[in-house]
Amino acid sequence: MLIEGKFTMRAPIQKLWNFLLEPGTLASCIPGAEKVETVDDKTYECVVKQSVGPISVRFKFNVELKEVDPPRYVKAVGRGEDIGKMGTFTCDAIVRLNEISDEEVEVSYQTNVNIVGRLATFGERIMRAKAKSVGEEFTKNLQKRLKGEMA
Amino acid sequence: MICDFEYFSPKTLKEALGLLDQYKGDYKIIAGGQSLLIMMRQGLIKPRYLIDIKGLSELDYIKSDPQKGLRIGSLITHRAIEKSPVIKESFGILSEMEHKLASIQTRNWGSIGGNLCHGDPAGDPAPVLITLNGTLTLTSLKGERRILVEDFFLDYFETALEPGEMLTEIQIPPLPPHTGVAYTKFNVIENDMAIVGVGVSITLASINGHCKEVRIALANASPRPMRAKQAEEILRGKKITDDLLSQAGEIASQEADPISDIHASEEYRRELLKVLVRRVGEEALLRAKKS
Amino acid sequence: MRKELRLIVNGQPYELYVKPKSLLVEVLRNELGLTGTKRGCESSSCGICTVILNGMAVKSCSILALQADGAEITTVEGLAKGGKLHPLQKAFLDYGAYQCGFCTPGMLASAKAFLDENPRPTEIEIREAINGNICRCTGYNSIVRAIKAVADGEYKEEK
Amino acid sequence: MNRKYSVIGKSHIRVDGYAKVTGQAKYTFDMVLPNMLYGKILRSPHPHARILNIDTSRAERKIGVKAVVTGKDTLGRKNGAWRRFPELCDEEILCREKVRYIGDPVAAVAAIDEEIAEEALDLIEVEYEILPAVFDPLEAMKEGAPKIHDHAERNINVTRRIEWGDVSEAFKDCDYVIEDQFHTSSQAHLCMETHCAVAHFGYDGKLTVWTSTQSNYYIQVLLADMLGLREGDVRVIKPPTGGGFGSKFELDSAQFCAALLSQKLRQPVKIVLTREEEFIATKRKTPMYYYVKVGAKKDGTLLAKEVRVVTEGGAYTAMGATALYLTGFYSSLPYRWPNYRYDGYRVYTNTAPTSALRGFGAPQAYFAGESMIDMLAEAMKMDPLDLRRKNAITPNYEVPGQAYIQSCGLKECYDAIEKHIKERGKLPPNRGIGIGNYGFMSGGIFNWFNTPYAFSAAMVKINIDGKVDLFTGACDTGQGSDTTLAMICAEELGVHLEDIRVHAEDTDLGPADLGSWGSRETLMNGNAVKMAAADAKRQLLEFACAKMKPNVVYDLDIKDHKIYMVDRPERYVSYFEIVQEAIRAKEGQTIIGRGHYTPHRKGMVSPAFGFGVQAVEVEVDPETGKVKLIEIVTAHDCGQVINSVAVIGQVEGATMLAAGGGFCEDQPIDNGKILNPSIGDYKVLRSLDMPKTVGIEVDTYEPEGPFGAKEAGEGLTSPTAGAMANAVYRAVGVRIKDLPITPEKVLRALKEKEKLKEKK
Repeated sequence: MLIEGKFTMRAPIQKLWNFLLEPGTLASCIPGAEKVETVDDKTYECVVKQSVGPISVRFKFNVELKEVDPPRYVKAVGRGEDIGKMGTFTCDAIVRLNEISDEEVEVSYQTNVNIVGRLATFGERIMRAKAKSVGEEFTKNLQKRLKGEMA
Repeated sequence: MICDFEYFSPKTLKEALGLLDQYKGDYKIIAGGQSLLIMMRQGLIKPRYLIDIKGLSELDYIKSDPQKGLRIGSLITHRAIEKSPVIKESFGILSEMEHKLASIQTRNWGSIGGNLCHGDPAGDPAPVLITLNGTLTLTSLKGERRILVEDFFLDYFETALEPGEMLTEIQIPPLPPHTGVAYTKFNVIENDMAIVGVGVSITLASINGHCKEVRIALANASPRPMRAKQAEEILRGKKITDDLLSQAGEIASQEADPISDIHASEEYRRELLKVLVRRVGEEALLRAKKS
Repeated sequence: MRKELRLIVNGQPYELYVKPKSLLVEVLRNELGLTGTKRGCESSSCGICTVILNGMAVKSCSILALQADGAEITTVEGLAKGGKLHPLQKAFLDYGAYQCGFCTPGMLASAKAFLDENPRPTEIEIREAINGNICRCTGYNSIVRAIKAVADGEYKEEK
Repeated sequence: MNRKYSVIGKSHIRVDGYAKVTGQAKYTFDMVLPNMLYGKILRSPHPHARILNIDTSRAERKIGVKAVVTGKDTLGRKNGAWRRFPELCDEEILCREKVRYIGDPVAAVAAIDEEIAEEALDLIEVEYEILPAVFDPLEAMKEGAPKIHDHAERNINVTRRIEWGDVSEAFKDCDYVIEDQFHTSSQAHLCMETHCAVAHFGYDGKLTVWTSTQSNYYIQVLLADMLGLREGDVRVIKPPTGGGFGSKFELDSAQFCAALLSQKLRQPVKIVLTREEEFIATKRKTPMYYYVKVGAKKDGTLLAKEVRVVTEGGAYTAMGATALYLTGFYSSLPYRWPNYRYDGYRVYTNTAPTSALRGFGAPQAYFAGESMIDMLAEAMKMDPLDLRRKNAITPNYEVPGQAYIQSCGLKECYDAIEKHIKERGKLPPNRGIGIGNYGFMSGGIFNWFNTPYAFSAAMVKINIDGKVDLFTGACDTGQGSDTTLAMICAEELGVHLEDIRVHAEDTDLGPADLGSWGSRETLMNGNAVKMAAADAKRQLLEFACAKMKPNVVYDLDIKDHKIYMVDRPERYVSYFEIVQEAIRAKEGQTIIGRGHYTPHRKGMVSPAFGFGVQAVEVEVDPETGKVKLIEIVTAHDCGQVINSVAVIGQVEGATMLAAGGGFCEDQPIDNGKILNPSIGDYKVLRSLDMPKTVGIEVDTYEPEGPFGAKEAGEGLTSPTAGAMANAVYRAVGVRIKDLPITPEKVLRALKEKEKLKEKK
């Protein structure tokens, strides 16, 4: 399932890039992130808790920065599973920075999330609903953090 | 596969509330279980304590009073509502809605309270109760509180029930004169879960008068059963015309926040809402004029 | 911890001890050996496990056995009495209202509960009554005809 | 035609009926054996990954777990039904190195109960290296796409060409030429009994498997091969089968894993797939991309058709190779195309393998083909029924190089449907009737399975009391073949249906038969049964002749338990008497008749074809796009009807399945994952959705079939989706070329049409 969107930031592209690439920036914006630990400069380990009504899951996964093309493009790949074995989780995220002017950058992202297992069987409808709200919150968090950082 | 749990089947409401209080946080209440057991079988919910209230005869009643309106115990089954002569007579829309809710098997065992507490935004009873301006009684050891049905739903499968609380009664005020109510859900196969659903109630000032009050409720059009208040606004106080209903449809469609899933895209859901709000509005209007 | 469960199934009283998480269908099939009742899904959607509980058609896969404590249950094995087939069974045979037969026990349970409640139904009412039961073979129309034939008095109960 | 039969041509209660309506029928699903264990299968969560390591130790240590097997416990052989072509046997069932779709089995557990087995699955740790995956066949064909099997360049699994005449030249001579593209969706079989098996490998080295199957012979051969056993050491027993529809004639993971676990433990092991597994990890209908070009002369003569098809193969070949061939062949039916060319490509993708589903490539072909015929008729301003009738196959037609068609009742079918449409008169707004027609095989001639046996065989044994045991390998999956065959046997032998006991469930007892697929049982097994019954009858008549001493000009025959002189029926002796005398005279041996059937000199496809024309009436809500099915009328030609009630059941059942495929059934896939693996999300028609159906049987006689009978099984699923698309077009003027015809697609098309109008 594809979650995508874009927004613009008032900041120099290099500054934005440096911040984005700091380990944990992206992961810590994921709603429900409980833990983000750096494994090496390209890999970190996250635990994210999510719930829909009475169902709650805790995904433990590794994020690896697969392709990095500074200061414009980064592709991260996440793999993991629910601690309670309710599902396996894979995710490819691409973030692109596009300079509109010296002081303005368009941030676009594209995340392809895939969850297989009991969770997915329960209802694609609900998964999607959740993904939508998680996606929106993620953007909000990212914008907030960037704004805070760039201010 | 269902996890092991400790099972209680209290015989009185008081006993049940005591158990809720005792096991706060770790229990699930099962009534008919028609939704809960699906989730438990998938291993998605693993309660330590299961409190079975299906046997609480205290909550199994339908009471109707011309002044006070309708009171339904939360354990009343869908089928009992569907078949109740009192409800058919005074709140026909409830029977109509129940008649198309899932299968007879599910209606025979599933309860209205369980359906509401499950909090599925695609459920049929919630939007109908919202259009009827229904309220709910939530009971705990501490006492009772009342909440509007429209305020009960917080998010996907999340309701305003606090730990220790149980839904005990649904109240519907008497319909004002010249009121018509209608509900329709759209699905590809019959009696299926709503792709979207629309309920409308219209109260006219007089038989051919202006719209005194209107309520529009949408199913599966946002993370929770929702009221389309802006759409209502366009109708309230005016003489309802086809054109006005179309406008209400347009607005409701914008107010809604539906998702795309395998059954329909967001765009299509919005299209459907436009059409259904108008059609259901027309039906409600017709009924208001006849009542 | 197992709990006591009393059931009357096809007229026979039973006293059992079951795990609270046991579903009614599991008790019927595994404990009582009444394998006529089948299971077809995990989402309460196919109706194959339908049995009659206190006169109502219910999905036995969506009821905890303990919730049926004290209930009277009829399964497909209880339709024929005294060696004589129930009219619905005879009609199903004549009208070819089954093929692979896997949905048939549930279908018969839905049909019986329905006719007991509404002996003179319209065709659309019959369709509503079995709408919760999936049949992948027949296309339903022969089942509707069979039920209609019974309602129309084409088959008499043999004593 | 004036043919007097005493058993066939009427309605009979099926031989399995009493057990089924009383709940006494015991399915594999119901079986419990002493000391039996329960198995569960661990499946890949990734669409494409290399297996680096599987650690089963924690699962093995779990109390109650008796064994865990992985690919390492297998002989490493690859399974496939196309045994003549080793590269097409490409499915390990328990993967050793790579998984190729979400649901590919990687391990299996046997435990004392299902719950422990399931919990043990969570304890197996599989280390995967995730590989790039590809899901769409058009993408998978491109250079540089992830390679799914080493042997398949550009992931092309099979290609087929069928050609006659000169298509390119012929298009030049056409007055009208149109071309277009279509896509057909996947569909789940949704057998109510999920795939299941109970396997018991004894200490004597012999394996018995009870399983829900459409072909116990195939399972026997394939299991023997995969486990390295002799065929004779594998006994497959088929209890009543809870539906097949094309999903149960290949070796499946339940059968293989149960057998493998039992081989290890020497204890019976039962595996029942969950409904979710059934959706994601059993075979499914083949989605196809269709390109079609057709051309005709002004007078309505169809001259040329060109078809190119790419099918989504999924991870393995399965029976999909057959679907690729058949869809190409059916694309030429039921018209007399003088020039025809088909190019088909089956492409591997990282999705669940696709295969046969009732219709076996035909519904896809007719959806595209019949839509095109209506589109062509419109371009030519011709009545679509007239265009069809003018070009339809007539009896004794040869499809160039492919098939010899003897009986064909299409003309009568057109007449019946035309009458029906006229009777409907002018329809209200937003209603439309669309038609579609079809031809379908009565069993396939191809032998890629490489059986040395006859395609069908039967043995008839007459006992001292006149009762008859009929042994066959036919597989009744609910369609009623046991009854049909018993009726054929009774008719030929001159006895009553009640005299026949059918033994069709056991490879130890019955002769090999390819099984119940391709609508083959009535014609192929029916011929074998008829021959066996005739053989037994001839033996009886020898004794009757000795007793009755007729003049040589008199023929003897048997009817209604009487052995009589054909032209002097008042002279007869009792069948029972002759049976007793014959057995005594044969030193006490029962009378045994043998029969077999393999088609010869009947072309490449099938020895006979069923035909039909269908009219689908719909009503479209132009504001929501919702299509309501009003009525489906089918005129069809299945030759001589054997059991009327069964034929009606086939018409209605096929219509339901096909209408579901046209209307709502779909298996959307995202990153290789089937998004609706539950009956709640996978929508099928239910009783309220099922429209009125009318079946009109056209009377023909098929010389190749038993008593003139041919198929009435799968062909009936062929015309519906195309007829629906045509009906929607007639109702509201939009053409949907992508199945299923959902309200959303119809509404989108209506809006686009409106926009176009505005532009003009």
